[in-house]
Amino acid sequence: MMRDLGTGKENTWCTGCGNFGILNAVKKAIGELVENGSKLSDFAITCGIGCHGKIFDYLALSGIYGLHGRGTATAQGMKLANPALKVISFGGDGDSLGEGLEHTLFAAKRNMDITLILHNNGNYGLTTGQFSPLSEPGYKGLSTPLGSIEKPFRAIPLLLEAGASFVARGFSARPDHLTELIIAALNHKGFSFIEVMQPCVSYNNNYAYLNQKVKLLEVIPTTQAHAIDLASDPDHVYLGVFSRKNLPVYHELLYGSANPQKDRPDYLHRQDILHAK
Amino acid sequence: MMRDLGTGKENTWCTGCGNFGILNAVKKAIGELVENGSKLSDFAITCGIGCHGKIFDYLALSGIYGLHGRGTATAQGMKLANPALKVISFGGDGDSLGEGLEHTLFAAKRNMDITLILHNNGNYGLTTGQFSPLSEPGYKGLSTPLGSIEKPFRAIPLLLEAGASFVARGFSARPDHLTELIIAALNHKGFSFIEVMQPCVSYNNNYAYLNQKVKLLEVIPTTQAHAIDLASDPDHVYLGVFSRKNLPVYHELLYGSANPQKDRPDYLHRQDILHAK
Amino acid sequence: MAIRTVIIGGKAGEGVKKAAQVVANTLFRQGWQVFQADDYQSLIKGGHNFSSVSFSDSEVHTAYAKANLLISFDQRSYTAHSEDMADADSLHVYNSDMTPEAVQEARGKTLGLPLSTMMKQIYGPGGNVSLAAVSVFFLWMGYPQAELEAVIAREFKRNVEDNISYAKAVYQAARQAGIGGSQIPDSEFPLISMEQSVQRFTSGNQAMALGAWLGGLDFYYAYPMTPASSILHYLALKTTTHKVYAIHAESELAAANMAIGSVVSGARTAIGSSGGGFALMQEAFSLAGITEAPLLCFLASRPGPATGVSTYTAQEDLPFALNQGHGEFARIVAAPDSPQRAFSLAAELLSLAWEFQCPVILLSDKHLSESSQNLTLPDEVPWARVEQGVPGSSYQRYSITESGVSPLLFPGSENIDDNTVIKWNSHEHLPSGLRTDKAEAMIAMKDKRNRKSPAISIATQRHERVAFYGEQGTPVFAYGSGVMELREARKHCSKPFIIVALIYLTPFPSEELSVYSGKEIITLEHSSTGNLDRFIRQNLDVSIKHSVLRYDGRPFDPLELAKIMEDIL
Amino acid sequence: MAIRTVIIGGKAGEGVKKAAQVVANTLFRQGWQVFQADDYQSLIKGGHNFSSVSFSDSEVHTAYAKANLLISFDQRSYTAHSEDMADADSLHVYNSDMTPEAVQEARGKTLGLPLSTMMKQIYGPGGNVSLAAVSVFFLWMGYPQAELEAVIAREFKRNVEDNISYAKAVYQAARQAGIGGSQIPDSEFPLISMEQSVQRFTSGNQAMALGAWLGGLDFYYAYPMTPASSILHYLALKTTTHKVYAIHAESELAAANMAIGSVVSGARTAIGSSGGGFALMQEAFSLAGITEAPLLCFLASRPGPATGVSTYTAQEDLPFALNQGHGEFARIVAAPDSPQRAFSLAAELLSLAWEFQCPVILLSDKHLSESSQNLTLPDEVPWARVEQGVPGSSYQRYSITESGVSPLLFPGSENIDDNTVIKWNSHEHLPSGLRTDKAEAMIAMKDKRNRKSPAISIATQRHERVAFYGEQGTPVFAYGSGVMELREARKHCSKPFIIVALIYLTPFPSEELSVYSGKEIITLEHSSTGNLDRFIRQNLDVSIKHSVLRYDGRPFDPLELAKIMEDIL
Ligand SMILES: Cc1ncc(C[n+]2csc(CCOP(=O)(O)OP(=O)(O)O)c2C)c(N)n1
Ligand SMILES: Cc1ncc(C[n+]2csc(CCOP(=O)(O)OP(=O)(O)O)c2C)c(N)n1
Ligand code: SF4
Ligand code: SF4
Ligand SMILES: [Mg+2]
Ligand SMILES: [Mg+2]
Repeated sequence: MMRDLGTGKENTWCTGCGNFGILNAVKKAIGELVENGSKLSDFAITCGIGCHGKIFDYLALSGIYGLHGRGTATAQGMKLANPALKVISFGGDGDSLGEGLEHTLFAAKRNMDITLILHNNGNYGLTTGQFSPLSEPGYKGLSTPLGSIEKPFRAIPLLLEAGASFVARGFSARPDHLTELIIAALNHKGFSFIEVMQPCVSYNNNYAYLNQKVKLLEVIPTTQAHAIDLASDPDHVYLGVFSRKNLPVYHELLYGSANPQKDRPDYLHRQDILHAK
Repeated sequence: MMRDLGTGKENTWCTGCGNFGILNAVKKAIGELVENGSKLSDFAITCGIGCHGKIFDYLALSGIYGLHGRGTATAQGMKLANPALKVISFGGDGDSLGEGLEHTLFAAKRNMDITLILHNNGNYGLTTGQFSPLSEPGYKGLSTPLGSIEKPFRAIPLLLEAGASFVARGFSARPDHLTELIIAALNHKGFSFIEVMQPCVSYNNNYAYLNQKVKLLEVIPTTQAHAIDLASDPDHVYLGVFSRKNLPVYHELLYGSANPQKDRPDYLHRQDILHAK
Repeated sequence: MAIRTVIIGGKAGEGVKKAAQVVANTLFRQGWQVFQADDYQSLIKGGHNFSSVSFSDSEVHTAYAKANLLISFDQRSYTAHSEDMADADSLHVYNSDMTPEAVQEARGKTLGLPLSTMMKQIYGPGGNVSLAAVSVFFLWMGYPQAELEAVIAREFKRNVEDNISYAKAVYQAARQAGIGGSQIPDSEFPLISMEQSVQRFTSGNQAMALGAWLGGLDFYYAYPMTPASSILHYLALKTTTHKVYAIHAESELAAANMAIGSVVSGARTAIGSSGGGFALMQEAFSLAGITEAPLLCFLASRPGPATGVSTYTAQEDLPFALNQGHGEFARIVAAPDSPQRAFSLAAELLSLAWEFQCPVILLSDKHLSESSQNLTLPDEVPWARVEQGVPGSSYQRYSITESGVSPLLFPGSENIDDNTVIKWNSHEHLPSGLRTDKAEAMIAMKDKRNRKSPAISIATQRHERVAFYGEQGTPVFAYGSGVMELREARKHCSKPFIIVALIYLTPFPSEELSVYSGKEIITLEHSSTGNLDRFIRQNLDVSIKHSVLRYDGRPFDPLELAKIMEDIL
Repeated sequence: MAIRTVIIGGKAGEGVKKAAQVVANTLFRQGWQVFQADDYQSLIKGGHNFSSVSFSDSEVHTAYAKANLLISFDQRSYTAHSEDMADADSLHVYNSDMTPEAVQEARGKTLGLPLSTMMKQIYGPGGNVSLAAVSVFFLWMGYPQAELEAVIAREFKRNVEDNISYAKAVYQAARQAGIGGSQIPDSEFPLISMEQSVQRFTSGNQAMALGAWLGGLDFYYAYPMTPASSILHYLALKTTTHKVYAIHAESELAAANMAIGSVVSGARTAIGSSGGGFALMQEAFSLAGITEAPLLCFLASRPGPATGVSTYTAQEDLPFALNQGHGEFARIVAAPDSPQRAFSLAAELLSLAWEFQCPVILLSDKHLSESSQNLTLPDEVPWARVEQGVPGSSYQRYSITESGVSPLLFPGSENIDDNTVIKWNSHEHLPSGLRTDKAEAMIAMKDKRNRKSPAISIATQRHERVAFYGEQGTPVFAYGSGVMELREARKHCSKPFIIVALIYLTPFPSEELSVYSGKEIITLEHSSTGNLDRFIRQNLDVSIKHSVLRYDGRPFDPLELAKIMEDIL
């Protein structure tokens, strides 16, 4: 049996936080993948700073607890140096679509073969609930006591436009469905993005809203325009895969099937190369 | 008659560079606006670093020659402190969609009432022609001697998705059309974005290609999906306005019709406010 | 008079800090000198938080670790603080629902009350255990129940009736258990009706925000980061009343570059962050240097490097703060030695920034930024004044002047005609603001900028650049909250020492400190490698007899520090 | 032997630098010691560029401002350099199409050739005027026309036939005008057939890139910024042959954080930029500090602040380089004193980074980074070795060790079993890599990291931390290209001085420099405020008699500097 993926570290998420659902789904997804032949030692994780980032401390997997906003940049570096790794980047909505928006979109553009799981709780949880790039207009937080005056980004359409080759949405309170999505994302070759609707009981408790609005996608939409429409449907929060495309991945375009970690030339080999005419 | 908008500074763009067309169109557009009642002293400009940025030195207008990638952030700050200003940010494709992508998209999201003119020359001109976020796959530059392995962003669809309320495309070799677009952008209330196709004779001389492919849009597309299709049509480089919407602007949501530069409370007034119960 | 301390401990989300604020505010309104410090973790609910409120009739400079009244809401708090009783008269009120087997403390008295059970009885589900702390405190102070009810009604707006019932129930239960009458002489309520217009009870961050605003601040750009976030939060709350605009930008890079844009348009502007966010503002800081943009920067430190320890205190960023931004340019770096000083210093620094058109850093640390203290509003603060240029076609943003300061004008302002062109530039530039790469022009503009430095050095002497606390004994150099800790420790130390509080760091206050040249000194700072030592040695010929270093994120307890000082003096 | 200098001037886009490279390479292949410096502006076509190639039979450390052979393609170059003739024998060949009324130079001979007309005759439109410089140079050196043709064919791949016709035509025209025979003794071609395997002609940037690679570099992440860009360009070119991956990221922030990701996966990784881009990498630099990520950082300076002057040289970033990143952590900062040193130092630093798991800065400046010189490949360079951990469930990334260094393992590498968990952390952490905010844990981990510093200080002594040039006279302290300038100036200075070249800056090489304690020294640097002075004074008890400061972006001419030194010695 696979070893426990927990670390035993005290969990400091609020009781009822949607992050628990994500943590469980990740554990289950990795469990299933390992059952189907993946090596546990080939998984590597990273994250930003925020409530979402604490998942790093609760998962007994290798990786790096990164900087706020930079997790997906770090994830790319991890992948490039060892393409055998299955790299997961956990991001917050402030983290991945605010501070680190650029890295998110470039990872998508490059079709970097990593997975970004976005913990969309519609606010900056850890820094006490300020508005985020995905908060609704009027959202009141400590930095917007009169209500936010910005429109939110639409995560899925934005990622689609940037070039993400696998785009999905899950809900932390539908852990089985989310588990499936995570498995599909990790099996996808290319940049995979899952927006997880993650209620924040302390600052943005939208369980009721989500439970009422969520609806499963029946099929993968065939056009990007249709995917965008469904993703931004005002009446439903569609869950499922919005897009999945097979496209060349960055690391293979860079060095084919080589593995820089395993194939690095040693000192003598470098001396030879240096002196080769 | 309006004073000369030139500064007399030696122009160091390459002969034939598309930037000349942009410079002339800007001058003409401002000339027309001033003729129609705008005050020259109400224009303020900023830019990033790159060949595009040199336009700052050739325009006798107030403003700040900013940092690479940050011009559009700076432009927002200029506007917020004095909403009477008409603020233009000149950006390069490396500048505004690479280093500064985040600021570009947030300015659009906020519908900040400024104008971003993107000098799209498909490379980093000033640093000797490296590939840019808008370069085609296979583009060979000094940082990609084997050809770029990234897909380009699509500037217009991306800006539309981010929330830009005025989105257009011009061509530096169609200065009259470009002038009209700039006038329309400056008259637009909200975030206006013009992608200017700007051939770079030194590193990306696409005059022939563009001259063959450009086509004027007949009407403003009525849906975003249609605008995106037209903007990314593989057979044509459509020129014109892709989208124009009237939406609330950030500074008015922040402080209504106030003007922080003109209405700032003086010291005594602040003392009163401080001691008011 | 004696100093007394109330400590409240519980889980995040239980309202520990809020209860302490109500306690502190009540004391403040009654005329006490109060200091509140909050110890909390980077989490929203659970964990272990505690807040300490120390008060006396003379100024209290930091909080004490040992309590006269300790209130704990849960088992973890009970255990964590069971040794933290000040003396045999001290009282520990705990939640007997959470701590079934309370042991007798080392010293002091204990009283278990079924705070959760009582809460359930009154509220059903939910409820606010923190009110219990307020009730116990009121009783302990000998304040009447009516006052308690009024305060509860004013301070806890949600669920007022249940709140009052619960507060009363706890008050009664505690009284029945024998707590009562005042423990503190002269604590009748209200002792003094505070003149609210000259006294406030504010945190360091609130003080510096308000001080900067009074000195002319119009815009504040930031991205939240503990312990700087509350500057943003506080100013955002003041938008309507104070006409100050606090913008939460998409990143620190955005904040800093937006800020410089606002400066170009003439707004008095500040930015703020902690070390990690400040690191991201480096390039813009350097931009402020070359463009000569007056920009006030708040840097509130926490333990580093990188994300470090988000909610604790440190002074690790000194070298970083002193050497910000690539390239050479004039700047000012100063550190307040109390929340009180933070108020005036923020105004001073904003004013200096505009007088000399340079970036300025106000360096603080979590303990100073987030702790609260009585603030006496000064009669006056400096006001950020601008050397105005003459509009017209001959105006040059970077005109070469004797002083190095070039007069300013702002685009779109009323006095500007159409021929005035105001060009700021991130490249090296000519007086016109147009870019240059010519050797002579580079030298001329660098020399112009460098000429400001000696003038800045002189101008800062208008202000108290170094504060001295004490008359005799070994000089102990410190800055920021190190000074607060030393001032409080001095009260308990039998051996004399003078606290030399460095307020202005750059320019270095050589004039004030020259008397120490050749002398032996002691230093104190929250750093593991002795940054302050290196900084002082670089600027002053002293021999450092002892360096008191602390780097566990926690402030010193004054009594503990007093002992350390007695050992080394 | 005498040192001779060829200067070529013209517009950007005319191939000035390329022609100078061909000249320099030809001399190099013939066995000369050569130094090439390029002066160019931030523009792609037009303006005024010039390249200087100085050569001799012994090492040349920097280029000379006065030419023995001057070739100018346009009027601006003609005028700009008309005073730049070394002596009466010097020759100025100019384009008479561009400079119709050439005046006789102050000294030397002039020869106008209709370079543009001849070009038009041969190429029609287009053409490459820079070949003319190569032709004139060949003739001036007395090299046969056949060699010229071979070199032109090899070096200019486009339009080979026209190129050869043009080069020949210029060669003939110049010969007819009376230039001929060799001006230089022993310049028959080829004088020495260079052993290409131990000698290269490389720029400082190429040398450091290649040196780092030989020392184990696998990945390089950067965003282009002059004068660091050519590291990226050079390594990108080597992808296939050298198995090194050079990634042009979306920004410096991305580059630095991607780099740390690659380090986590076990790749020897470097990043590089100039001041402005480096400023953006601060937070990641601090991340490398707390995560103990071995990260090699190239910082190539140019005049600042902010965008500053993009294509010129400066040493303004010293304090910035020494104090990077918020928080406290061990690091190494070193500056090569020649392109030659850049090669070995880059390998040394990469090796030290991995030995001590800390970030390392290689500080250079535009003059050193972009100028080219003969490079002799050392027999050996240090190889970045890793202290390997033992896989298994008890592995801890941050195990507390005596040395402060915790053994490393990499996810997904062959020896890793499924129970091995390798956790790096940007927060303060436990040995396991899990986050902590506990006081004792904070102290323990900081102490562990700090323990590395003394060991680093000892380890760096394996290498030449300070180089001394000269045997007697006043010590002149310098670093980076300041050392190169002084070494060349020393050849012409009648008064003796010893150059004390600081290579390692952090840790400060106190051991090597203690002999200067209490002594008088001179300093030289490219800064306007005396950064090096402050740095030395902070670390060494010396009195600085004189500081030679230059801050106009230009390197010193050795003869000019020799005069300055004679004045102040
Ligand atoms: C550079 C930097 N800026 C700011 C912070 C402070 N900070 C920590 S978490 C966070 C936002 C968290 O929001 P989000 O990414 O949505 O995560 P959540 O807590 O909601 O899961 C911020 C601003 C930081 N750690 N680093
Ligand atoms: C922080 C920073 N990084 C890098 C640079 C160097 N740099 C100057 S311009 C430029 C790219 C220019 O490309 P683009 O924005 O497309 O402008 P163009 O020259 O093509 O008009 C770069 C990388 C810089 N000035 N600042
Ligand atoms: S604050 Fe919100 S996101 Fe953070 S742990 Fe609590 S419920 Fe979850
Ligand atoms: S390099 Fe390209 S963009 Fe730059 S000035 Fe020349 S043609 Fe224009
Ligand atoms: Mg969030
Ligand atoms: Mg470009």
